[in-house]
Amino acid sequence: MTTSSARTPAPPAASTASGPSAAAEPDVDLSVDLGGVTLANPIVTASGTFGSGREIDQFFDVGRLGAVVAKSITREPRQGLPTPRMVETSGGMLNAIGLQNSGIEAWLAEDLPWLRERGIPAIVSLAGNTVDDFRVLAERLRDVEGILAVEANISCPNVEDRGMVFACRTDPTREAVRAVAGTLSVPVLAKLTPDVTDITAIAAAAREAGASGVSLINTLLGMAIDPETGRPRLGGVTGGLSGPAIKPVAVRAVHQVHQALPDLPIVGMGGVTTTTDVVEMIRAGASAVAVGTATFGNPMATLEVLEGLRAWLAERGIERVADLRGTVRLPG
Amino acid sequence: MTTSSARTPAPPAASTASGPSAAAEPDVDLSVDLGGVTLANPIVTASGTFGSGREIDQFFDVGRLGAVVAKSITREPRQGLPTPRMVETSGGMLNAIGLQNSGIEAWLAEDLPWLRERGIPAIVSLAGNTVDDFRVLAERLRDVEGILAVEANISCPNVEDRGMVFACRTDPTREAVRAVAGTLSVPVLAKLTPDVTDITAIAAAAREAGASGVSLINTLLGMAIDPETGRPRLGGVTGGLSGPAIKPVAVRAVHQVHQALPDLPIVGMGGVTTTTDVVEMIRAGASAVAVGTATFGNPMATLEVLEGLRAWLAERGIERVADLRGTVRLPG
Amino acid sequence: MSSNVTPRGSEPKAHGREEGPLRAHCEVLGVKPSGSFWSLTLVAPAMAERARPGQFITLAVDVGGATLRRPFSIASVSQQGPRAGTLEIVFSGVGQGTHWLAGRSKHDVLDVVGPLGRGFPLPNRQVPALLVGGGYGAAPMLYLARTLVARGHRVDIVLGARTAEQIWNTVEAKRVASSATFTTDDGSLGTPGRVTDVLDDVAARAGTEVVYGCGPMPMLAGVSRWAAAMGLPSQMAVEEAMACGTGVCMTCVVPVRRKGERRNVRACVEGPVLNGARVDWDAVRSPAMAQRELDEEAG
Amino acid sequence: MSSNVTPRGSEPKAHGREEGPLRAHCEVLGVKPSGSFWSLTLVAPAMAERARPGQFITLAVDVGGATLRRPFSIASVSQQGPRAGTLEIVFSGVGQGTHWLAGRSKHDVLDVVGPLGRGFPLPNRQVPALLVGGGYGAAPMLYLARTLVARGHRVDIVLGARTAEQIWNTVEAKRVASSATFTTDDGSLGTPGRVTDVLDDVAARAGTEVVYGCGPMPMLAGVSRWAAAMGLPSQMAVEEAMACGTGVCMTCVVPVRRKGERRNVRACVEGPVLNGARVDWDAVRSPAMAQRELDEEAG
Ligand SMILES: Cc1cc2nc3c(=O)[nH]c(=O)nc-3n(C[C@H](O)[C@H](O)[C@H](O)COP(=O)(O)OP(=O)(O)OC[C@H]3O[C@@H](n4cnc5c(N)ncnc54)[C@H](O)[C@@H]3O)c2cc1C
Ligand SMILES: Cc1cc2nc3c(=O)[nH]c(=O)nc-3n(C[C@H](O)[C@H](O)[C@H](O)COP(=O)(O)OP(=O)(O)OC[C@H]3O[C@@H](n4cnc5c(N)ncnc54)[C@H](O)[C@@H]3O)c2cc1C
Ligand SMILES: Cc1cc2nc3c(=O)[nH]c(=O)nc-3n(C[C@H](O)[C@H](O)[C@H](O)COP(=O)(O)O)c2cc1C
Ligand SMILES: Cc1cc2nc3c(=O)[nH]c(=O)nc-3n(C[C@H](O)[C@H](O)[C@H](O)COP(=O)(O)O)c2cc1C
Ligand code: FES
Ligand code: FES
Repeated sequence: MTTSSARTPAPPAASTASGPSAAAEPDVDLSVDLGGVTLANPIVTASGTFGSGREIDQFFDVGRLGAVVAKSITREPRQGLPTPRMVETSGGMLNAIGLQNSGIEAWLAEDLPWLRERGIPAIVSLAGNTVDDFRVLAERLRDVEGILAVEANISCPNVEDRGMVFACRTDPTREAVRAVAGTLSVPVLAKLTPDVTDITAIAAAAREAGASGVSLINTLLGMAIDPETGRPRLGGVTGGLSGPAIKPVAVRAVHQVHQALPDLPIVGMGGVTTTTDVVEMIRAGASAVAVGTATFGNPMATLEVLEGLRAWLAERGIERVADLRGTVRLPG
Repeated sequence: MTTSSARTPAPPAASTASGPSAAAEPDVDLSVDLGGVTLANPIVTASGTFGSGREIDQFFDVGRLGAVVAKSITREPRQGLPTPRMVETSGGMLNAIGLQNSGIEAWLAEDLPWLRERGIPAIVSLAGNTVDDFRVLAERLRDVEGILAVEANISCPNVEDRGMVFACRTDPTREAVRAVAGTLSVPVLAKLTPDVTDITAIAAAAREAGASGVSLINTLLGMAIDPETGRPRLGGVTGGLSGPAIKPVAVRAVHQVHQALPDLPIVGMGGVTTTTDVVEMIRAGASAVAVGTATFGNPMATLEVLEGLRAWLAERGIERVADLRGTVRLPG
Repeated sequence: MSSNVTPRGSEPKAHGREEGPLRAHCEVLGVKPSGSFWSLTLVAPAMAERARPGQFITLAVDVGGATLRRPFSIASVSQQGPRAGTLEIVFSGVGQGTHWLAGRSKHDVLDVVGPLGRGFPLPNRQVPALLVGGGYGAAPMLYLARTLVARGHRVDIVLGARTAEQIWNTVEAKRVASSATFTTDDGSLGTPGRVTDVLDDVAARAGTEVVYGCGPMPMLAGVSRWAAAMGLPSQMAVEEAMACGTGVCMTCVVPVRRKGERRNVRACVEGPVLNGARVDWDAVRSPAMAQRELDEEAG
Repeated sequence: MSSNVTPRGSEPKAHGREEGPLRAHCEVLGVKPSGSFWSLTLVAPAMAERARPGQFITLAVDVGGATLRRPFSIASVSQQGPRAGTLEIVFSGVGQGTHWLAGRSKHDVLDVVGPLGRGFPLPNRQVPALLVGGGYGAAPMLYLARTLVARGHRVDIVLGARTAEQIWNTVEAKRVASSATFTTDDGSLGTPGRVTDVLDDVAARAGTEVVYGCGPMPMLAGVSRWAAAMGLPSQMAVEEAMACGTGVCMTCVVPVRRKGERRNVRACVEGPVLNGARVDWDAVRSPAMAQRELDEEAG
């Protein structure tokens, strides 16, 4: 894990100076370190749940967030899976998008320039089906400016390993992470799946291979069947479970990884919807917290938890959010 | 997998003749095979969620259920974990009981006789921390009469394997299952945890070692932290997530195991609350369906889904519930 | 929540009308049953001002375990009179969320996002328009009809449903349009059969030059195919399961042919109104489509 | 649900009164605020008939994502008069479920299970009884007081809370008991301080021979310790997080010493009323206990 302040882009104008109510904000230091880069605040977006950033910018200035994590992009454009692509479930939802995206070239040409122009810290998420995919994507980003960090979404099927997800086993995890981290100088976050026997072993493998941090958790594999027709409710048959239903699993995963690897930065996510959910994640060990499904129910969710967190800390006289990290009080 | 009708206890009087409304029931064959024994209907109780059977018998005749699966019992009495032992979560709950139970001798002396006297098909659930625990428990049951089947709850920590849960790895799964199945002549169901990378591999290992079927799924490991105090909300720090929140994970696990091992009987469970949840589980591949957390919200839940299932099948002209098993219609 | 959180849309506008969706907490003016539907009216002046026929809103519903909003087409807006600044939706009770909405009363406050999506493009010339609505899809068609008539178009309406009480507002349809034709599967109102059975006649009579539709996906497919065969342009408001309604989740896609390729476009932002000739209806896999297929399999 | 599903309890009784809990859908007679509490009355004749002071009911609450019932002590039952066949609970609004309950109105129907648990054992002899209630725990104490007074006991009541408006029904307490003493942390009513501060005086005056308590766990611990030191028997209605309320889940346990061993007993069936001298209060880890510890750490 290397630390270099040169990596940190100039503080985005939008996130410090703008906002109708900046003057009223209590004096709390919300900045957090994410493996060598500093975020103005710990609230980021979960990949695939915030579009390009522009859609939600219609509702509020997204430059106020710690960073925008883009939808995972692949080498080539992908059309994804057939509909239906979502099913609501108790306390959550299943999705099966199949990584529909316009490919890295379109993202660099259309989405990144907007983020840069607005000075919004951008974390790009990469997905691939082979180690080579990850390498090629990373190489393409090597000389691209305006990227704060890269998230390697290694929770996707590895065609060279019988379709088993990279992050299900330590060796493929190492190879995919190395392909990205060995190529780029910005911090690399490995995004892990909770559907494993021991997530701490996967996190350790990612770190060994050069990851600056981990993003926990991706969705849980789930399925729903229409009782009448017997058809899977998702075009893709199985899909990813997200939302408040999975929060206990996410908190546990963050806690386990933080206990095992206390120095490793963690972006915690999974069901975060309220301010106290953010506090819970940070106490469990998250350095930053991503909001995903909650944005679907409320386009203002990320901003609301950011402002809620600021107020929560101020009311309790906690001056630096970084001090809250890992403050779970275990018995005994 | 051996089949022997000698194993099947005489049909319990209570479940066929009694019930205030037996005459009004439509003519549907609800019987299912569970690895060589026949249940009068597919609705059973999830271990640890139905007490001894007597508590809920105050609300309705529990002899109407397919079977009562007892709370997991251990060699010696256990006092379990400190409170708080439960936290409600979105769409579900976390529990950390720590297998509190009065031990096998007390169960045989106090609980089994009541079930036998009432003619209620009893499935006993065994838990241990070593392979030897499982062997000793099974030996103790060898000559005990009135037990329909045994569930080996191998989703508990194995002290000989750094506390890792037996059902997390194939070898400990095989050893624990063999210790029970090699000792007993009644069918043995292996109860598996979903917290693994590949549940089909564990199910296959259980079958190899002599399991007549598998029970899917036990709870998911989760955690909750009090945002104010920073304390884990459970005395046991982490706990098991159950209830509707986990249903998509349970359906997926049942589906995966049924696709991989179509002949293996499965007791499906995880969040089942309504009649259509039961249908979904059976279509995914469950032979029988266990109701757990739903009984906490409604002491009548098991009976309601049983009667609901009967009506659902009758309305659709489905004469045998067994025909519904595995009838998910995959695309293509 | 913190008072620092001011949705953009609720900030005072210095430069007159702005585009784009808002999020607001809106008072319910009333909920009333009508046939097999409910009509719900909200006090939402800023949204009413921005709304266009074919756009929709999403409502948060407070029912067990639901984390997602429910989308509804805008059925009408009032800019003047006693109901000025209100917006109406018309819906049928299908599940938990819609039944909860049906139980709201005057003065309750709902969490609303809208107007969302791309509305019906209006023709530049005053051509005769044929509007086809199925079930609750009739309501946005009447909104469009009023808009077109106000702009001097001839409008002909065809509304279809399974049975009479599922046809929304025949009175209004007759009042606003040059002709109103009804079809029901069971023949309880108008012509027995489906909307597509009467389109030839109506179009011939009306001199139709453009076709609009809103209703179940199988109906939209039928109408689009008919329009294409007739060489008429068509604009269809589609319906797909939507998690976000704002364009960020990619769940609501509809396959569309563009430049020879098939692309999945987001119904919530690139639609819900799509060019009927471009949609690849054979590849649409909506639950309604799947149900239709099963019905057909069954006989 | 199918009409085949008849809860046992709702079947007609041939042999007079039966024991045990029932499950029923009960109409709300009314919900009214009082001080910082709500009182909710249900039409539940069969439960009212079976109920004993110290027992509780559980209510299903229809709030986002909740799958578990909420337990409440029975505050009163009416067997005659205009409210015959009703049962009352008194509660404070702490979270989603209790706020939802506070919003119910007359004629709403609630899903109720009860009466549950072991009530207060009544003395065989007519000894003077001291009843100590904290917060909403006062309500079941008044129910017990009425029962004891009807059986000819002398009853003295001590009610405590943080502040005056959290003391339930001082009027009733004064009316029913030989003496009623109030304590508040902030001194806004009665003696400033905690209930344990006044017990010596009251007991000396009243000649107390048995002690009953209901309220927060730290209070029950204090009262039990005081009773033990005085050589008085005590019966405490405890409160632990309960998933089922019917004895099947083992979440609600309280550590109790029996025959020299510590055993975890289920508060919902072996309690909620437990022998105060037997409970191992040092080992109780309720959230209230943990909060108290933190407060003490903080200063
Ligand atoms: C753009 C658009 C406009 C719509 N306009 C109307 C309208 O004007 N009037 C009307 O009655 N209905 C309309 N619908 C359908 C309406 O959104 C659903 O009937 C409603 O969401 C059902 O919610 P529920 O909780 O009652 O049903 P449930 O079946 O309990 O809902 C479960 C989930 O499925 C989704 N869902 C269920 N049915 C549909 C459906 N047909 N389309 C999309 N998602 C669905 C829900 O949003 C929810 O997430 C529209 C849908 C879309 C996409
Ligand atoms: C035997 C018994 C009798 C009770 N009697 C009364 C009474 O007469 N009046 C009254 O106001 N309250 C009483 N309580 C406490 C009452 O059950 C809780 O205040 C209520 O469950 C809170 O629900 P909520 O949804 O508003 O709060 P939330 O905090 O949102 O509830 C979340 C979960 O925590 C549980 N929970 C929260 N607080 C408590 C608590 N103090 N004890 C047990 N579980 C809790 C809830 O049941 C629920 O599962 C009693 C509790 C028990 C165990
Ligand atoms: C519709 C949808 C699409 C998603 N797409 C991606 C993706 O492209 N890449 C990725 O790494 N994670 C993706 N995720 C996972 C989320 O980033 C997040 O890890 C997960 O949803 C848990 O967080 P939540 O419960 O807050 O949504 C997606 C989730 C959803 C719901
Ligand atoms: C309070 C509680 C106690 C449980 N105890 C046991 C147990 O002793 N043995 C066991 O195999 N499973 C136990 N389980 C797991 C359930 O049997 C079941 O596998 C799980 O809860 C998922 O089903 P559900 O969502 O319907 O509850 C317990 C679950 C709960 C909620
Ligand atoms: S509903 Fe989310 S992109 Fe359309
Ligand atoms: S609450 Fe379930 S055993 Fe007491």
